[in-house]
Amino acid sequence: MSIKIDKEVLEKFTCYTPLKAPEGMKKEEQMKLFYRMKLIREFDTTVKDLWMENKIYGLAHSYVAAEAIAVGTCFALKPDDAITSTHRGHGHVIAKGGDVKKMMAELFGKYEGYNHGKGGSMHIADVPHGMLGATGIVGSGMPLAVGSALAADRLGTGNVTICFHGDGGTNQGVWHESINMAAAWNLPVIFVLENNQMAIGTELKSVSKEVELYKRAAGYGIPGVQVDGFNVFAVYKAVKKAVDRARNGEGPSLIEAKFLRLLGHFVADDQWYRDLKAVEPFWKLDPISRMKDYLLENKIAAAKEIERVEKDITKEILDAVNYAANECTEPSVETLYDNIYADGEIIK
Amino acid sequence: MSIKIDKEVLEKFTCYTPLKAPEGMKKEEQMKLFYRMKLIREFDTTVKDLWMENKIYGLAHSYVAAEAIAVGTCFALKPDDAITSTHRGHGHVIAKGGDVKKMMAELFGKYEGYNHGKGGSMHIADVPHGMLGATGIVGSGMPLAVGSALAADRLGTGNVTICFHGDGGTNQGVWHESINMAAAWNLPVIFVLENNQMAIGTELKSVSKEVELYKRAAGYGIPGVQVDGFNVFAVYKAVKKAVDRARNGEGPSLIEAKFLRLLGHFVADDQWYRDLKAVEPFWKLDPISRMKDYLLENKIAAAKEIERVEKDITKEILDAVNYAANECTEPSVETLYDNIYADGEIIK
Amino acid sequence: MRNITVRESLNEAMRQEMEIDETVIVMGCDVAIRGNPFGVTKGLLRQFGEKRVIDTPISEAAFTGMGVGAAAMGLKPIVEILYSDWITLASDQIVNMAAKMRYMFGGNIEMPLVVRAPFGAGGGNAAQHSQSFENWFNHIPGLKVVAPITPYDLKGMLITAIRDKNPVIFFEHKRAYQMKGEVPEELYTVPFGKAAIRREGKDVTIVSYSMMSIHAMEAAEELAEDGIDCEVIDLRSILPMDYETVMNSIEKTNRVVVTQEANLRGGFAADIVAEIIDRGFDLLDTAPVRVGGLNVPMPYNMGLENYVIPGKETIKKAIRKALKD
Amino acid sequence: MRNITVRESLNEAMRQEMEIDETVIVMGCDVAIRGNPFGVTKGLLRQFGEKRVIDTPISEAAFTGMGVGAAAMGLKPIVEILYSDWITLASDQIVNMAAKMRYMFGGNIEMPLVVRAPFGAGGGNAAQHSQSFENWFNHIPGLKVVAPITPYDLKGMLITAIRDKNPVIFFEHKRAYQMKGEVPEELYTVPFGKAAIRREGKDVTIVSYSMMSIHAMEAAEELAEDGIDCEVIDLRSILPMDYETVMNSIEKTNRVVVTQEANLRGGFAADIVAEIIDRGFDLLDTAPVRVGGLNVPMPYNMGLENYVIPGKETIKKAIRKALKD
Ligand SMILES: Cc1ncc(C[n+]2csc(CCOP(=O)(O)OP(=O)(O)O)c2C)c(N)n1
Ligand SMILES: Cc1ncc(C[n+]2csc(CCOP(=O)(O)OP(=O)(O)O)c2C)c(N)n1
Ligand SMILES: [Mg+2]
Ligand SMILES: [Mg+2]
Repeated sequence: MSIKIDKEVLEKFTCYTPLKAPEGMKKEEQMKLFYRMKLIREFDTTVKDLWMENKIYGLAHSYVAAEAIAVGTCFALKPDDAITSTHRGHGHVIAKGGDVKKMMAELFGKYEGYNHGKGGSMHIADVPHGMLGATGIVGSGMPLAVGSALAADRLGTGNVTICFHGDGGTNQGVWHESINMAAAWNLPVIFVLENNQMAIGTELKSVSKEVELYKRAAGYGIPGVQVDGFNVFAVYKAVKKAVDRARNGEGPSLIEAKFLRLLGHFVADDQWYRDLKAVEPFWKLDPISRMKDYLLENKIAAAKEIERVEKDITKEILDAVNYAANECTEPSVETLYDNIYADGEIIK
Repeated sequence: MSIKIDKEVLEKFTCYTPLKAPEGMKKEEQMKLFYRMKLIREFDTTVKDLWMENKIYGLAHSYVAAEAIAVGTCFALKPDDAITSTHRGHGHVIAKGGDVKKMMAELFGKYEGYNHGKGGSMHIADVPHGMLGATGIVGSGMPLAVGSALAADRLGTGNVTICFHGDGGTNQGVWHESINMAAAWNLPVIFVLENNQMAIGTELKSVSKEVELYKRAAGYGIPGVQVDGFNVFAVYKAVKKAVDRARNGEGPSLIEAKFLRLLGHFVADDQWYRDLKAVEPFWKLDPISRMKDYLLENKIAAAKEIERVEKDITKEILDAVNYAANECTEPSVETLYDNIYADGEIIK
Repeated sequence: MRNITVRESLNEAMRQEMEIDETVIVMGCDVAIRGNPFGVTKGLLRQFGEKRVIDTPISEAAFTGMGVGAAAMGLKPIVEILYSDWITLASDQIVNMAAKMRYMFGGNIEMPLVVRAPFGAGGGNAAQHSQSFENWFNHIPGLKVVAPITPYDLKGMLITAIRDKNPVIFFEHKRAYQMKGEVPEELYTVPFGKAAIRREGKDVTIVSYSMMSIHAMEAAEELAEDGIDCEVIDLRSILPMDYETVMNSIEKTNRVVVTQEANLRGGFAADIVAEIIDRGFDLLDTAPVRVGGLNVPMPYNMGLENYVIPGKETIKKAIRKALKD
Repeated sequence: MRNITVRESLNEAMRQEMEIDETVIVMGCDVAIRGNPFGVTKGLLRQFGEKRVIDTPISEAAFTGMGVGAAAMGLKPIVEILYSDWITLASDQIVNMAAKMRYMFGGNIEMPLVVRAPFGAGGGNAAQHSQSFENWFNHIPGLKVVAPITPYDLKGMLITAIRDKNPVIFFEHKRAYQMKGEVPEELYTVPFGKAAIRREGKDVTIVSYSMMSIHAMEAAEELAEDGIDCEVIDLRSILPMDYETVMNSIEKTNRVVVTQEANLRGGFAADIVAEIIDRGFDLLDTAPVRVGGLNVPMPYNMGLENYVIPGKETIKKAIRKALKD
């Protein structure tokens, strides 16, 4: 029953590690990891359909295949810890404990959405849960994370901040500037690099000579590690260690969660520019199938139990769609100038 | 007679290496290195005086103490090779074979100056000699160098480009972006880092955790070396190797020429913010005294010969000042719109 | 003549110029393998190879700056900023280097750099993918700035831009890529600094560029039915700007509406109005009327977005205002 | 009241506000040990320590962005861009993040960020150390932009800026640091969006801000000897902008001169003229006259520089033009 990973894949994906829960992790916790990953998957699969049916619009990027990273990472956090996001933020919201209804409403552009219909997918944010917002400009969330860590440090909250970013983002100037500053001042921020080896249609190896990106950490005098980004436990363990360090005042770390983008860059991308045959075998590394397989094989959960979780998730997403499509309202033009400035101030 | 370097200094300045000419370097060549370094010294010493006397204005930064870097580097180049500069460009102009008269005229703001009085010290340029211009925005010359290397590669000129930059400049985003691109495409550019360990009043160690900056090169998959930046031969040798590599199509290198800023940040900076007692012993490393000492000790040149060179230099600079102050003219307002656009086009 | 799309006309301009000039290169995020996400640079990689059509890392500042350096040293780079909103990232290299180097350095270099900047709103792309910054660059001496809209002009002016020895910011409207028009097969140029009169009229002058020209024409056609005769000027070029054509028109109509898609405050329309005032205050029977986007970050919701972007109806209203008194 | 310099007034504003509000921090290149090269932040490090007064690496984009993140999470950062010419480097973080985050993110954050930006020309600092970009930021909804000039206003408005929950771009004129004026010792605020009438007059309105207010006053005093009675308005705040005071004045004078130091094309003066036209075309007896820098990169040569920057004489000429007819 166990998923077999092709030799060819393992040769190319040298950071593969088999799933293994950390010492002492409870069943409910493991099930929660599964639940969150699967919820992301279902959410983004649905979003793709909705987009293709013209029910939602704008630019929407799916978190499919990356679920283990957001979920593994956020599981190492306390509720008050913060995360910054990328253009691919749905997974970050869910992993941080956000509300799929409010997120779906936002994607429908509805007033009841997280951002009152002003942000959409690319700017999805759940600030009360510490999800400091997706951004459509690659790399622009980097200094935000450092600033959040600076605030935590100066205010003495003891919180850490996670800075999610992509391999494409590593070549933005602010990536470098941000990590250097965080390192110089030992700020409590962990840079989690979602290395799917692609930036839209550009392969990492064509734009960076050294593709083992974690190696850059040494230049800043901080720890850099690479982990199997399809493996939720591996991500969790690496992040946990870095979080403990950061909370201890020992400063930032760079964690490269390596995986491969399995779907298109954005929901409607058919990837004509890519050799999909070469991608196909990597589906065997799918973090959710692997997790399910692991749970079954190690008898952590029975097939029925998992099925029930899956069914609940399907319903949760259906409910969210129904809520967003039918129960929510379009923002009125009277709300147009709201929240440009604080405290209700309006400057036209 | 030989200059003795204090133990205390050597302990702090671990990259110290004694002067030793490369195998086969002729006397005239060694004398030329001395001449150019001394010419820079005399030029910038004079510029400081002129500034203090209100004869020149604006922001002028002296290349004193860094002479070995520009001179050692440019000696490894062919005339058609290019260099990009920083805000501290006088030394780069002279090292690349520029004309002190034209440079002095420019600092006086005269029409006969390199830039027709439009650029001044911070934008000194000698494009015909391959000195692509000083710039007042730290780091902004980095991508320029990469572009120059790209042009050389695409046009097949076989030329290399040197990118001078400071330790302060290494924390600009474009530093990172530029080196990554040059590495990815194996472009013929050498990044020469003038690490004087200071950026105005900010010490490198307070803004970067890892101060051995050459180590950053590994993150880009290119060679990185550190050399004694007070030692003209050491700089020359390291750059020569990198130039040969680059000309061979093997791509960029990072050379950290480490030294210490001995004077103020700009000509009128009295450095009240700095512990000058700690700087004092480093004057023993002065590249020009060391070179002179080396020439004498190894009987490469007699004291008289060196004196003559020094006298010639004094006269050369005096002539330049006289030329700039008395023989050159203020640019007329009719020239104001010249050279904003090419080919005489004027858009008011 | 053939009818081709804007996308094709731009593609053809680059292709044909690259065929006759080996120093022309194209670079930006995803311009090579994907032919840019809008398809504008499609096929260039296959024809010219990766030495001339370069997929860059996401390093807008440095790849634009690389264009600056390459332009200074003999190439003619066409750099693409996929959404002009992010030209912020490259603005230091454009404003403080490309625009000033020739001047600062005594006239010893040329800067034949083209920065292609797809701009404008539409489609629910929200606040970071919808902006129009043409007036930022209009403010910077040393640059040229153009924003043509017809397939004919886009091809001809892109060729002009490539051949120009100065840095040119080339604004293409993202919603125009599918629009079609007549475009000659051969290479030709359309000069900078010459506006086009799209429609002659005697009652009111509408000054427009890029997408607003389309809407101005729509407005003019509809108002014609009410007997209002609009003259529609498509500026095409922002810097240099053809005030001669504008003032000649106002001399005839004595009324003017100036349009832009960018949010109104701090925009180019204000500059045009102020210049019109300088040049012909006494020609004006009524106050010049500006049309522009509302002063808000662009909201995602498409209903709100439509409300923010000026269109045919906004322009009609402005024309009626200019005709009052 | 004490007479202190602009430098001291700004320093005092930061110091006093930091004393009562622990969340206020200061950061930028050389703001700590050196107290900024102009001396504006002198002594703050000693008093508040390196946790609150931070010498940053030369990373304008990221340290401004760090300010954005810190502001979102409870601090009140004052970020300094030593010469506003380089705000280009931070413009993405300011324009696409600070200005838009509250809006994009559904109103769930506040952004009490101050970006101090010393600006303006003088002293032969050439093309990259002399520019004035206020109209760039005036173009961006979500920002506030101010440019006060008297020591009194600078102190009061810097305190207002620090307490404001929105991002404020605070332009200080570099040539003003030595100027003196009366400044109360205690903490006080000067509101945004309220212009000051520096001189009442009935013949012509001069709209000015920052250094141009000084020159406008000089011009007004000299013209008073010729019997010309100028009303001089110091805007202080650019966004929000006090059109009420301006229009009230024009209602009286029916003539207006609008001044800026930035090069004229694409500048704020055009925006003001266009708004005046919108609000009171019929009030105007003559065309509004703009005064601005010449449209060139700033040359190093001080003779040329003086020719480029508008001063008292330029303003006097403009006033005489506005008074013609
Ligand atoms: C500054 C900037 N440049 C280019 C883009 C266009 N773009 C959007 S996503 C993307 C790829 C990002 O790659 P990566 O950071 O690896 O994230 P991934 O999409 O692979 O998750 C690009 C180039 C952008 N949004 N912002
Ligand atoms: C972008 C930018 N930020 C700040 C400055 C102010 N500044 C001028 S020189 C300098 C220090 C540069 O340090 P480094 O690169 O080490 O060169 P050095 O002066 O030591 O030779 C600074 C901060 C500037 N010119 N440009
Ligand atoms: Mg990626
Ligand atoms: Mg230095």
